[in-house]
Amino acid sequence: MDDTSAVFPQQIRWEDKGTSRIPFMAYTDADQHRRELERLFYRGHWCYVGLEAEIPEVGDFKRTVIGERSVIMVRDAEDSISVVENVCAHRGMQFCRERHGNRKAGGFTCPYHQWNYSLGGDLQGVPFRRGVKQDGKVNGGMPADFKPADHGLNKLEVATRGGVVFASFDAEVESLEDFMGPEILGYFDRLFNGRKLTILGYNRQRIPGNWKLMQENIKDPYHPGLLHTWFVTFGLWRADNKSELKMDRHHRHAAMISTRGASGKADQVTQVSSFKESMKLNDDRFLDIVPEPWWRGPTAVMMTLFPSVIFQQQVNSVSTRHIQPSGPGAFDFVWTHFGFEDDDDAMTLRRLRQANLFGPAGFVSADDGEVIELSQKGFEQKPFHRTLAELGGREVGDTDHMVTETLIRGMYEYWRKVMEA
Amino acid sequence: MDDTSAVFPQQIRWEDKGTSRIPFMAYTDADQHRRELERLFYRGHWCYVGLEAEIPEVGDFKRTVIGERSVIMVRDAEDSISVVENVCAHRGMQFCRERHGNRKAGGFTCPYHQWNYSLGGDLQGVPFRRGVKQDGKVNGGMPADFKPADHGLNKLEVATRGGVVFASFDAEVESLEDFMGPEILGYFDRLFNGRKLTILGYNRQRIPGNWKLMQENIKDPYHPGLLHTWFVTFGLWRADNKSELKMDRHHRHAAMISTRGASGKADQVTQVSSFKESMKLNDDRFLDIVPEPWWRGPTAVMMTLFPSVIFQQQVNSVSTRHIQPSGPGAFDFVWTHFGFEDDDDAMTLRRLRQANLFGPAGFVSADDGEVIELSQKGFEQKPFHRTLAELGGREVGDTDHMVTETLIRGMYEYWRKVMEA
Amino acid sequence: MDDTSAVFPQQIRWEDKGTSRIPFMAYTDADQHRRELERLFYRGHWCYVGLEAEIPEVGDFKRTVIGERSVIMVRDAEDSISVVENVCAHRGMQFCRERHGNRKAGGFTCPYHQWNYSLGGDLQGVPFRRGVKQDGKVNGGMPADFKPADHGLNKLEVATRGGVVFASFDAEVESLEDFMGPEILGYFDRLFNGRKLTILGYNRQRIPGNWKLMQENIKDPYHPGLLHTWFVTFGLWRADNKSELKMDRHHRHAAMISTRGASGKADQVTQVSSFKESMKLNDDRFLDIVPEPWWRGPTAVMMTLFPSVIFQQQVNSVSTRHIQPSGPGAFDFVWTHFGFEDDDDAMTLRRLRQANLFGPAGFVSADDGEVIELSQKGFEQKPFHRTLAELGGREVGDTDHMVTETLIRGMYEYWRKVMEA
Amino acid sequence: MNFQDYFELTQLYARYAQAVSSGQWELWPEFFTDDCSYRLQPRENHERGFPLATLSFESKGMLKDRVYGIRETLFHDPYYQRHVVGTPLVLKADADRFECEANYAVFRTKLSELSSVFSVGRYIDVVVRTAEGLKFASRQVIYDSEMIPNSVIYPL
Amino acid sequence: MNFQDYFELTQLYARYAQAVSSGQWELWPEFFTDDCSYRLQPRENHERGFPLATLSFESKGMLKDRVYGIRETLFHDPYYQRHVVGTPLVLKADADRFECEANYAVFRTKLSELSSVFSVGRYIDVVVRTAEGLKFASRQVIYDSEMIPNSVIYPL
Amino acid sequence: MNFQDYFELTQLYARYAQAVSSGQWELWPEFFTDDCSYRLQPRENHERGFPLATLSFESKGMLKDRVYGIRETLFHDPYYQRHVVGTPLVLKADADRFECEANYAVFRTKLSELSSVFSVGRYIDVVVRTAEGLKFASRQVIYDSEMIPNSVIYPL
Ligand code: FES
Ligand code: FES
Ligand code: FES
Ligand SMILES: [Fe+3]
Ligand SMILES: [Fe+3]
Ligand SMILES: [Fe+3]
Repeated sequence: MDDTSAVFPQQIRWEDKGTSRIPFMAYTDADQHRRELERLFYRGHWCYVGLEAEIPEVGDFKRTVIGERSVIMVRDAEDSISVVENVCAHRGMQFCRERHGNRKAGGFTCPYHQWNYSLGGDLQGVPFRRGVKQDGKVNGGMPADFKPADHGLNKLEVATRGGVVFASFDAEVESLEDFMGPEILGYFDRLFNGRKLTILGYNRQRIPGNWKLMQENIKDPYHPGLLHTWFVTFGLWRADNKSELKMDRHHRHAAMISTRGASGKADQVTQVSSFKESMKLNDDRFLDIVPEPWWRGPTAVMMTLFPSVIFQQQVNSVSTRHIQPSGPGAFDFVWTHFGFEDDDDAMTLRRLRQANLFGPAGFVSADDGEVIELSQKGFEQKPFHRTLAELGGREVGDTDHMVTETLIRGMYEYWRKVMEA
Repeated sequence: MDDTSAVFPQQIRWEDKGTSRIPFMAYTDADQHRRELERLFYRGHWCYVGLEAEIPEVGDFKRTVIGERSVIMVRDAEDSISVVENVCAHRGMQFCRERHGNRKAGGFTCPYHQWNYSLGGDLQGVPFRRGVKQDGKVNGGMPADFKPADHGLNKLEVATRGGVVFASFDAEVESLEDFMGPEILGYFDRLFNGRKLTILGYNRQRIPGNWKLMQENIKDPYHPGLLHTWFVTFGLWRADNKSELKMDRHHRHAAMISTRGASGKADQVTQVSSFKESMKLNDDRFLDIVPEPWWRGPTAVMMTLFPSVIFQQQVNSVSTRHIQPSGPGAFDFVWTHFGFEDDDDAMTLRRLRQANLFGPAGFVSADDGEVIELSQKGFEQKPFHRTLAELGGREVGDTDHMVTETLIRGMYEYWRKVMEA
Repeated sequence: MDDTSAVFPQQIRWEDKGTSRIPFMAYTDADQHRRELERLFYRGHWCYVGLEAEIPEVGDFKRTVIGERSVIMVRDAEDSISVVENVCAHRGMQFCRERHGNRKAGGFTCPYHQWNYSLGGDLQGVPFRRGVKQDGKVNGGMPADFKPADHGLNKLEVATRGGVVFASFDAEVESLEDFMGPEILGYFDRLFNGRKLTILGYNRQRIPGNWKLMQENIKDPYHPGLLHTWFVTFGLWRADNKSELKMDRHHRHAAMISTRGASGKADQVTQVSSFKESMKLNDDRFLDIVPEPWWRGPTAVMMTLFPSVIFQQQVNSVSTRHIQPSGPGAFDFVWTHFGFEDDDDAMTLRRLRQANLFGPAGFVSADDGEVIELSQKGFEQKPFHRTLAELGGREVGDTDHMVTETLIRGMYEYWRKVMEA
Repeated sequence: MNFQDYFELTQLYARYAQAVSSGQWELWPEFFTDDCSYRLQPRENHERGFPLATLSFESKGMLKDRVYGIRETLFHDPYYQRHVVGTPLVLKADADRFECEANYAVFRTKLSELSSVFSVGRYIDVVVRTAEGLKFASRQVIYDSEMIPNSVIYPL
Repeated sequence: MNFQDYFELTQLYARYAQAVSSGQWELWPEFFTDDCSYRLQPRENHERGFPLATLSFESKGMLKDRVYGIRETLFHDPYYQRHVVGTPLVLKADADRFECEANYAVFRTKLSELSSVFSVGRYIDVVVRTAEGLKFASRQVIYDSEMIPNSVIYPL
Repeated sequence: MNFQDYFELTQLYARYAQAVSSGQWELWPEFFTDDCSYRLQPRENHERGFPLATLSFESKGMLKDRVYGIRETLFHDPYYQRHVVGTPLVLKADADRFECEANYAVFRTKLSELSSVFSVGRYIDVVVRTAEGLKFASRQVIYDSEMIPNSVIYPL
């Protein structure tokens, strides 16, 4: 269209050097989305693929996604974890269709022409590679210079820590620890402190909004008190909560750490209009909260690991939330709820009950998906416009309170650095 | 693709300076569609948003669309009508979800962070604007230089006449009266002569064709006699009907004025092969037509107000038809049937019965949607081709008959002027 | 996006001059797809439209598709076959909606304004062409210089042979016989040897993969033994089958000719791991195969006529398979099963029983659709990559065996020649 | 409610669903009494109290006129429709009169296309016993499907 | 099984389908016993033996809390939903207790949008006779619909 | 028709719908008599009198061969399917033989995808009483769904 367009700009435009006013086009442009996939998901970053507990036995695999590329996380013959791209080296078929299973016997075989790969992705079988002998003559086969070693599956870099598995398409990617940075790593280790994890199950939702909006949502520490009335009413969010916000040095990752105010009735300390005096639970087992020693203080720590995952601890409910983009306007959001090997039945039941608060139907999560969908709608109708993320100023930095959008500004500071390079 | 393409041209191409041969690409190209939104819907034009009767009380609102942008028509505290864009000034959420309701108490509140706006769109509440005092320290809040006045909702220009509400994103738009021009205004005032309107209800359809095809359909005065057999059979369309076609000076708007021939049996005067001799109604209450004084002659006046609305008077059935584009290949078509405050029950029943002829299932309207869908299919399969709208010549001008496509040529004369500027 | 993109290249890139490594972008790019439509379907090629037996009587028509353009195959007044484009010359409506029928009476009429065309596509009626006389004055009508002869339907070139009908938008297209070339023509005439055909019925499926993948699938002679276990188990595919692969001189068309090995139990001669020893049919009427004299040896001949059709003879099951693209990522695949006038009831029943093996649910065809869908998924996730079609070397040529992907390389040799011109 | 009545009622609903999925539109008016009411109305108008219906017929004659329109005058792109209807909820059962409701889903299939959801909603019915068996004295089709996919030609 | 029981059972299913399609969410808890179990669970978790449910309620009180949440605290884009449910398959029938299963399809319609398939799956139920008629002692909603279209707000 | 027969008939339909939605394909042939006929045919062929069916089986053995094919030889992208079937319309009822029709909708859900309409159409059945209860002597599945979404692997 014409370059003079005021409503539909050709190029994304920032008002200033800062990132407190985010152009709506950061969420809507298709070419830019592909660039995000390449620079944020496929290069220079570790992306979440799953939990070791999902593939306990040799040969166990789980099919998942990095960005928009299908990959397989598998426990290989050496009992270590490999991640391979789910694309056959022969003629490109996305050969693995089950989403989980065991391939100890026989490794991976592509159904189209039965090329066979080891669990680690090495090509180990090519039918008719040396042709077929018929009437004393050898027909067909692969060229003499065909080297199976050159035609394995695409093998990703893999890093595991505390039972969590990350992978990267980028052979040059820094170490997982450097990627997280010491601050974030500390909170990561708090949650994944080496105990064996137990899988409680999955929830899956497709949210029709840009994937970054979910990162923002969890980097937006004060919306719970405003959007999620239940949090307030339950005293899970109170204005006198002790709170801290911490980031890695790139400001791409963050941790929201909060500790419930010890004293006072919620309605005395909340300043939030969303508080509903009248509300009483008919059955308060939703809120049977029991502190756990490993918390070491904080009752809730929400970690955003850029770009692909969120780690949730909300009182007794712990889960990973996997972000799987699907174009600029949608992403799949996969929840894996888990527990720990030493949980007793009561604790497991507790985690499962509190799970009612979260996920695609959760009392305090369903509406996050809704506001994301509606934010995307707003962006699409006037792409020339921008958001205003200036609560707590226009700067970026750690804070000891929640009344700020600094984490969002931090994320876009990093985003601009990478995307404008 | 390559520039030498014969089947899929890079650019729209007109055969000549005229507009009797409209390139199929006028209906199919996505970039051009965005330019249409900007130049025809968002700049320099008044677009239909609704009827005052839809929001009689202070605080009443109706959510609707201009082009592809969500807006809210609301009766504000001063009992006058405001139209604001449905995008929150904070982080862009399309905050209003109900399609109608009343917000007298509290104005509009965005659920995400509870920014609150007056009915007129002024920002009047920002949670934590001044931060939160904790342990004697003030945390967060908006920057000191934050001016709520700069962050209200986007307010549109509004014009109302005869109970009909129009709005424009363009502060420089001419007056509604100049926009319509005297001729069209006359017919507009004939229908909306100051009487209070009563809402009878809505019909909504999504038509998979370019939005301009609906304007063409109503600027195509002779197709009813050919496509809509019922019109002919009912004597609603007869070759001896007195007919006039009138346009504004830009040739963008038009009125089709027709008066049923007084005498003769339909089959004597019709020359239309579509006439079905055999047809008899089993129940002719569909056609219980009673002339109304305000008609002042014409039994049917169809007005096309470019680009967004059609005003229908077909004997006793009156409605507005709102055109809401959705990409180059589809549009939503919203019918609001109404009556007048002084209608007695018999007249209301009459309008409702005649409504069977119109709308998404109407005896003489359902097929308009069908031919539009199939025209779009034709355009998409050979974008290098063009239509032939030469009935009544290749010129543009008012006529005293219906045997012409002059109104279509007129609309594209205007379209070229604006789009090629 | 940025030109330095490694994952999402701007342009398709081949590794070398050969065609043994096909870039995934050959299957995914939208602009290139339009160029394929223009250069492969609309110019220089004969495309399949149907069988004469589908329109036995004068006025019989069948609506079908060439590339992505709707056309009508009709038996005209002279009892010869015409093919016209299904787009009205007036204002472009895709006027013909029935998929089959008879228009002997009245020819084709577009419902919108009743322009009427002869079966051959000549414009023969335009309502109000000369205007309407009213009060002694003639109103409207088409311009004096309007020539109906200039405004007929778009008439395609037509060629029929052996009861099969082809058409082309290209007036300069070579003869059908030259288009096929002598080798392919021979096998074509073997199947369509002049006997009257009888239509047994249709199957229709939409396959979410690039249309070329279906050509490849039938040019891939060794996958049946690997993917289609039943073929092997049934002895329909055996490693000792006599087999030949033949192409036209452009290497765009091909024939896969195979003759079942006379002796030995399948499991002795097959070298295919997909063979399932255990398998026994509970009801072997699926495999009641009776050789037919016209086979003259081969038990199966699969012909790929580029770009639009596949002709199947698998033992007693004969069908045409029509490829109808729908964007780069999908195509409709229409199966027409037929028989011959001299079939007795037993043979007809046999063909119908064997039809269980083929089509969208067929024991040995359903999985072809599946692997095509999953190949497309693989291509889309890493467009910078390429396939490896090097079985039987990197050259192109006819063979006397099936252990090769030479036909695929041949097709892309031709594709590059045409697409890179 | 006795079995015989229940059986006849469920069969009436099943037969209607078959008839309007069959393409034999002539069958449709015969499910109704002469002075029947048939209304196709958006849920919005129904719940907001607006009288407008998308189609509003007040006699079997009007239904026959509709069938004639479908057959003879209403140009349209032909399609298949398929009704899947839930068990009728019997709200009131007299000897010869039943008030029922049922949820329905109608799927549309155009030639050479995939099937899609066309209309979903609720029937609000009054069924009466006549010499020719059970008939609809009134059938209101209140549809959720806000945006009609272009047009409704055939009876729902 | 006698007709009266069968009739009441089918009417229970039909009434539930109407209620959860009506927008009157208050009706929903009344279909259950006080100590009922209601679980909305993906087929994956169900078949793989994972205990997690999308929603898992253990009492009528929890259902009422859910209704309150829908009404008062859960912000969402409003939508219509429409349940079309197959005939219940009666697996076990005692005098006052029935074990049943039924397939369901739920369609969602947002304002000014087309209708679409929202959730399909299976009900696994225990129905008991109470003073107020048949009620669900347990209703498991096991859904095929892998990917939830954003969120589930209203009861399925 | 008496209640017992009607009950058994509706349960047969319900049980079939459950079975073919369960993934336990082995259950499927057991709904049929040994010399049954099962045909999956496009409405077009059915109405135009073309004999071709998408699948045409002439014995329970063939159904078992199909199940074997699904399990062992037919590569496919796995999916869930869910049948929602309307009340059977009983066209003819003898003591031990029933001619029925029913409309159906089948929904497909692929792993990590939304659910979608897979196939809609009509069952045309002959049901007979056997020692093992009611069975299908013949089941014709006549589908409206013109364009099959790639392929049909599991029984409809
Ligand atoms: S594509 Fe995988 S083996 Fe051929
Ligand atoms: S987006 Fe509206 S208040 Fe934050
Ligand atoms: S478009 Fe065909 S007659 Fe006008
Ligand atoms: Fe939240
Ligand atoms: Fe019209
Ligand atoms: Fe194959």
